Amino acid sequence: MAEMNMAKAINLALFEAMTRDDKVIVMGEDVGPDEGVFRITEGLFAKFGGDRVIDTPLAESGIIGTAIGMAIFGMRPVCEIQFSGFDYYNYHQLESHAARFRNRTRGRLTVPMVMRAPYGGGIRALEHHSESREAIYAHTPGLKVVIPSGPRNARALLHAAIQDPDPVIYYEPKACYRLFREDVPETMETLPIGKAQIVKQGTDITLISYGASMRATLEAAETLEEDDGVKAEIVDLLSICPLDTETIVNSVRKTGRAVVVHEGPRTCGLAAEVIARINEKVLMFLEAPVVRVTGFDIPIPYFSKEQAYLPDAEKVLKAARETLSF
Amino acid sequence: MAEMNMAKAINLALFEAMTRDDKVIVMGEDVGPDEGVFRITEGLFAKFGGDRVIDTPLAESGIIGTAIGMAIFGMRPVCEIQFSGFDYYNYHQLESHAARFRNRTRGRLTVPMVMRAPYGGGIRALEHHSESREAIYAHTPGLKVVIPSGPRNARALLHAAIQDPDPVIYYEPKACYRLFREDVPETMETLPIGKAQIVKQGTDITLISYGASMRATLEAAETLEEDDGVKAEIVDLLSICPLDTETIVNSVRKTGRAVVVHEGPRTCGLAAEVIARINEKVLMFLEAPVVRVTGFDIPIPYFSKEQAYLPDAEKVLKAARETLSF
Amino acid sequence: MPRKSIELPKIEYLSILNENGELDKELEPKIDPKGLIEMYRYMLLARRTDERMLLMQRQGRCGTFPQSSGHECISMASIFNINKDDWHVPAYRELAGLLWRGWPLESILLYWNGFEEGAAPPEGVNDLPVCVPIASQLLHAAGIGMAINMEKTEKVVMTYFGDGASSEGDCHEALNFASVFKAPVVFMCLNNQYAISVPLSRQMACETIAQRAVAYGMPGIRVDGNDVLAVYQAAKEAVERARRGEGPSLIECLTYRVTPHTTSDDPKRYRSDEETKEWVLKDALPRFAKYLDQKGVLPEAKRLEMEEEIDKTIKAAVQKAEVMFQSDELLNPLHMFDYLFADMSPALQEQRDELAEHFKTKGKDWTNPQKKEKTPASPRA
Amino acid sequence: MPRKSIELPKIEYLSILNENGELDKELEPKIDPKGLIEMYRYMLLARRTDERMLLMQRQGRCGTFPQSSGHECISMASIFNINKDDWHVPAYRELAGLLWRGWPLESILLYWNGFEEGAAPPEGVNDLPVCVPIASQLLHAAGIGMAINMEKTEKVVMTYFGDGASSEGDCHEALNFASVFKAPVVFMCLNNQYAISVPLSRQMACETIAQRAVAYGMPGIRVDGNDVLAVYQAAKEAVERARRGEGPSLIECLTYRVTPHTTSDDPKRYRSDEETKEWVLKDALPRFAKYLDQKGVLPEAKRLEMEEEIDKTIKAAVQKAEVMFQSDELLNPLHMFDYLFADMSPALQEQRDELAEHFKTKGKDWTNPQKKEKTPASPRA
Ligand SMILES: Cc1ncc(C[n+]2csc(CCOP(=O)(O)OP(=O)(O)O)c2C)c(N)n1
Ligand SMILES: Cc1ncc(C[n+]2csc(CCOP(=O)(O)OP(=O)(O)O)c2C)c(N)n1
Ligand SMILES: [Mg+2]
Ligand SMILES: [Mg+2]
Repeated sequence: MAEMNMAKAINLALFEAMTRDDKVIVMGEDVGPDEGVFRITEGLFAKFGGDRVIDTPLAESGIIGTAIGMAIFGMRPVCEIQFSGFDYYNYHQLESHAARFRNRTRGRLTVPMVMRAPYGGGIRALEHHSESREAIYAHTPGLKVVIPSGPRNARALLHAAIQDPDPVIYYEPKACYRLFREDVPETMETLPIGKAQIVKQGTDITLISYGASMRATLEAAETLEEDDGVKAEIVDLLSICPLDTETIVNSVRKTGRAVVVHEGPRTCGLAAEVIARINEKVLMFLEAPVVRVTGFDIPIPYFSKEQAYLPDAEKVLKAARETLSF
Repeated sequence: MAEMNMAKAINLALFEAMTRDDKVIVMGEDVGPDEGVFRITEGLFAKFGGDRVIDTPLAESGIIGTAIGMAIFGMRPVCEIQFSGFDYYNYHQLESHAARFRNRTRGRLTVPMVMRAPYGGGIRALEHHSESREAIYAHTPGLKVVIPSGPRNARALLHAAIQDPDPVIYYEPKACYRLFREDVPETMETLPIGKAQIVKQGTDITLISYGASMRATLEAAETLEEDDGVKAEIVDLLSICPLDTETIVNSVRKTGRAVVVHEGPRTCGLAAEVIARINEKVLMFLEAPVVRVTGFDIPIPYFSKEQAYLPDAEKVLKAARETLSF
Repeated sequence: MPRKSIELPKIEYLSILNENGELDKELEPKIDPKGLIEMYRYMLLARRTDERMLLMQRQGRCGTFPQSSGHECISMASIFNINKDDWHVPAYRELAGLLWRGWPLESILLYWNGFEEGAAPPEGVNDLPVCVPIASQLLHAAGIGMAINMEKTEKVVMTYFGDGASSEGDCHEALNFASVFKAPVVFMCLNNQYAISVPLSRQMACETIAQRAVAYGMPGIRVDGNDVLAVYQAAKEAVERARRGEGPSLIECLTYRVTPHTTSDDPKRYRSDEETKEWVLKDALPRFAKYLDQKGVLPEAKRLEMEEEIDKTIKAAVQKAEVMFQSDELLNPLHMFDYLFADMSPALQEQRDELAEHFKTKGKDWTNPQKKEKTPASPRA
Repeated sequence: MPRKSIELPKIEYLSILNENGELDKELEPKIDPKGLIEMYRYMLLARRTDERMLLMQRQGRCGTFPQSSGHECISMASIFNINKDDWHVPAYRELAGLLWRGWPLESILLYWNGFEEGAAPPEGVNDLPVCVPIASQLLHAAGIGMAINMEKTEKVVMTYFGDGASSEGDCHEALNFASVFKAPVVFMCLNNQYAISVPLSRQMACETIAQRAVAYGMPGIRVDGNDVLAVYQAAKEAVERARRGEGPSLIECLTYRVTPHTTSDDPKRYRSDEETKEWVLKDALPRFAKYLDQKGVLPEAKRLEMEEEIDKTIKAAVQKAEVMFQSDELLNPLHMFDYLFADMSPALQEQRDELAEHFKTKGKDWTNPQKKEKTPASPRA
């Protein structure tokens, strides 16, 4: 067991994956000698060299498009897009190709690749550096989407993503990169894609979240327990797509109440999908409307106001209390 | 009053808009002498000339990016993207710029432009020519999204879109272009963006849809009435964003049951958002889970199988009956 | 220190067997007779297949498709330079090349009839299928080239795009990535002077596409795209260069789209018949046939035999394909769920069950969706 | 008919006042003394502002920002050729140009401190704000140029991008659109030889960015980017050409990013100090100062006065801005909803109310979010 933060855990997973499989290569802007603008690729260039840790020209569609070719050829490219706010430049390559090659060739050509990108707000970054649009990928059939919330699951999910035979979007909650440390086991582990985790058992209300918003959710749950004597069950989705309907509905069937928390804009965001599935499976168990604590339907504001935009413990708490007293 | 199909009605709106405002220009691939691959720009090049009906190079980001510049300058560009399956190429220009200029300059610079694109399946088209991803735009704060369902509202909504001071995505259900005709009044009319229409009053169940799926929805409602004696209320959303929550929830409050119908993939699609809002506002009025009749979470299949993918009257009927007998 | 000119790489033009059938002996590449016949046969096979498909399309037995007639020379004379373990990344007018690489005719017919099965490359064929989103495939080619470099083998990639495609950002990024990483890729531009209705002069303001190579520090050449020998020669040099590890090349093949853009396009709207007629005379096939005849490689009698054999081949393939169009295996719509991922998520399984249930209750006969008539909304291009 | 070379447009290199301060008299542009002083003043103002902001950033009084020191010459000597009703479409190192165009220093400070208000161009200033998504602004510039043509006026657009930006598809599409539509746009490339850590040699395989003009049939020139006279002259010619309706030009200004990429970058990771030092000696400011001194246009004493005046100007602006940072008007987070559309939808009004309610119940003090300490996760570039 070693204690480390999420940045280190992701770095460790890359290191391990490259060590065990020489088809794994890392590519992106500044991932080489600079070791990534968040230092996620630290040590990789020194260890594996420029043939496997590739600084690309500044062109996101170029990065993803060439990675698709490499993956079809037999490599396992792990691409870094410097900030998720720039992955729109390559969305057409993901939608039209990465997501479709297996399907349109009836399984003959496959695209085992990963697109990593830091997402979300909270670090006082420049414009276009704080976006949270995982819902777009969840709405894109043929892509899997995973989002870790802590060092240990970050490492395990990245291994799962790299080993997956299909393209996986791996969004990293950048606000968590160096926010806290956690024990990470010596031996490599993976987590199944498509499975949520119950990180705290409870009976009164289900709090559903993922990524950076898990911090606010956990904090709110603590206050709920201490101040209100309410036992919240907390679901960490981990997989945004496929979504683990079963874990969600089982919990809501038990508690009858739910709050869904994420940073991305509200309309057509992940919370809407979670609510739709709750509606389909356990509507009659609901004691109150499911409440969404999400980013608003505006671009995340520039950093002087971003904290007001982001879900925080107070917002989750308020929503939970509303739900509980409905 | 003149009877015309949707293709003609859209063409008429373009003609009228260009006539009344010389800032309105039309641009895109093959919109000039060829008059558009669906002939939507028929007669425009002949009438308004190459300065205002502009054949562009083959580059979608180029089309939208230059249109943004023109709009800031003071023009009102109406861009045609040949098929919605290619508008991913320009999504970054829409998300990062068209949707944001007003907000990030506190109202100083604005982008009054329209992106038109034929969307959806049903015409036995090539791969990538049948997509329905309006939810991506609905999830993009700063863009309005409208989708007509018939000739009359097509013309009125396009006028509203062109006159709107902000960027509007205008998706055209290509399967409806020449499917049926409707009376369209002599005088120009507009429809307010953000308002749905109740196209049939009813008391037993609410059927919510838009665009091409309205045909299946209307057909199902007829059968429901004739065969089951059920009076369905039908909501044609028209505006995907902003979404007219009020009309939706008022109807569901009355009927207690709802089916939402669209072609796009299910996960994080528009139906999820509609359900989330029903949940938020009128959960306790629901007698049954809201059912989604949507495209599946796979790319729309190539044309030998597309009919099975698309919502049809039978699927809507089945869903409605399920809801009614819940 | 004062104003001075920067030295630029040379961009060439090459023609060997000109439109009047005149041969530049000095430049004539040495190709063995078997090879010459093989090239001609696949060009002819592609031409006849294209023509047959057009007929079928008019009879409602084939979907809309982009005709490849007039582009056989570019595809065939270039692809002929690569080996089985090299890679082929086409756009959508490379029918000759696909057939030569080993795609069965049935696949072609299946594909343009709306079956994904037609996009599955046959076992052992290192081809990507037809690519519809313009220019996007060029990045896949560049990526494959980069992977070849990692593998440290001498494979090459042959990829294709149109004059219109050259305007897309992806085209620029692909040429740039390939040149920066010295990827062994030959970029073949089919400059047929139109992108649907948009003529070259509205697509770009430079004289040639070949000169864009200057922007990437790679060799660029324009060749007569109806001259089998010139296309062959330029591609050969580019392939050899790529194999030597010297990186990518750009070859612009100047031709003309004598057909409509696709079976639903009407070129009368945007160009004159005269313009087209002029170019029909430059067709590669008769020019090449005459060369082969004069060389004694393929006398007319043999060529007529070949026509007959091809006719039979196509007939057989059409018959076979039309049986497949009706087969349960290919028509079963539930298969649409089966290839999304290696594994199926519970939610997707539910959706599959939902559709299965739908067909059960509805008893819908999905066995022949082909018969559904064309909707009046189909695009004209 | 045989192999022949295609004629290419000429690409030039221009330097007038070289790094040793030597002047090529024949090429020296005629700029009136007032103009020369004005250019120098704005370059100096930008330099000192940049330095002050760096200090503030280190003290936690400014956000991360990309330094513009070393790029003043390119911005200023080019923008000086256009008029108020012309257009300016910057990337993010054009501080000198923004100030000259009329952006108040406070706007600059507000912007890099996380306030959208700083991105609002002042009334009557035909500028677009700083653009973060690389190369995307070039299309806006091309579009403005196309609109100018529709208006049939003689306005021009001056736009800026980096060497890294030249790899983006949008850069290609912008150059192509501008050339096809003969848009009056001057494309200024700040080739500072790095895109964060990626050196030019990994960004492209061609010798110069100027030669990419060959791909668009437009004039291309490389100039010494630290030579005010050369940049001025090249831009002047391009602007005149654009006004004459002859279309766009590409000007590559060769310089070097002597600073880190942004305040959070550490260039030691990817390049040597020596390399940087060498380029520090080529700085445009002392070179230009010496020229102005020798010309008698701006003797040292006057220059020192200017330094003082600028110092005061900046101090006053910082004071003013720091009051604004604390103002309710600017800090009220509810304003984040107010500029999305001209009108507010009911659903958005509800979200605004939700946040208002949140602050009411929570009583959160949002008046000074500036104080929040930097999270340890901030990027290093
Ligand atoms: C990204 C994208 N935009 C638009 C289209 C529609 N489209 C199909 S072919 C074509 C023209 C292509 O022209 P060119 O590259 O010259 O190839 P050609 O068809 O002439 O061989 C267009 C606009 C598309 N398939 N993909
Ligand atoms: C589309 C996009 N991708 C990545 C980034 C992150 N990024 C910011 S600046 C930069 C390097 C830009 O290099 P260059 O164009 O040479 O300009 P310079 O900073 O050297 O002036 C990168 C990669 C971005 N802002 N936008
Ligand atoms: Mg073409
Ligand atoms: Mg640079």
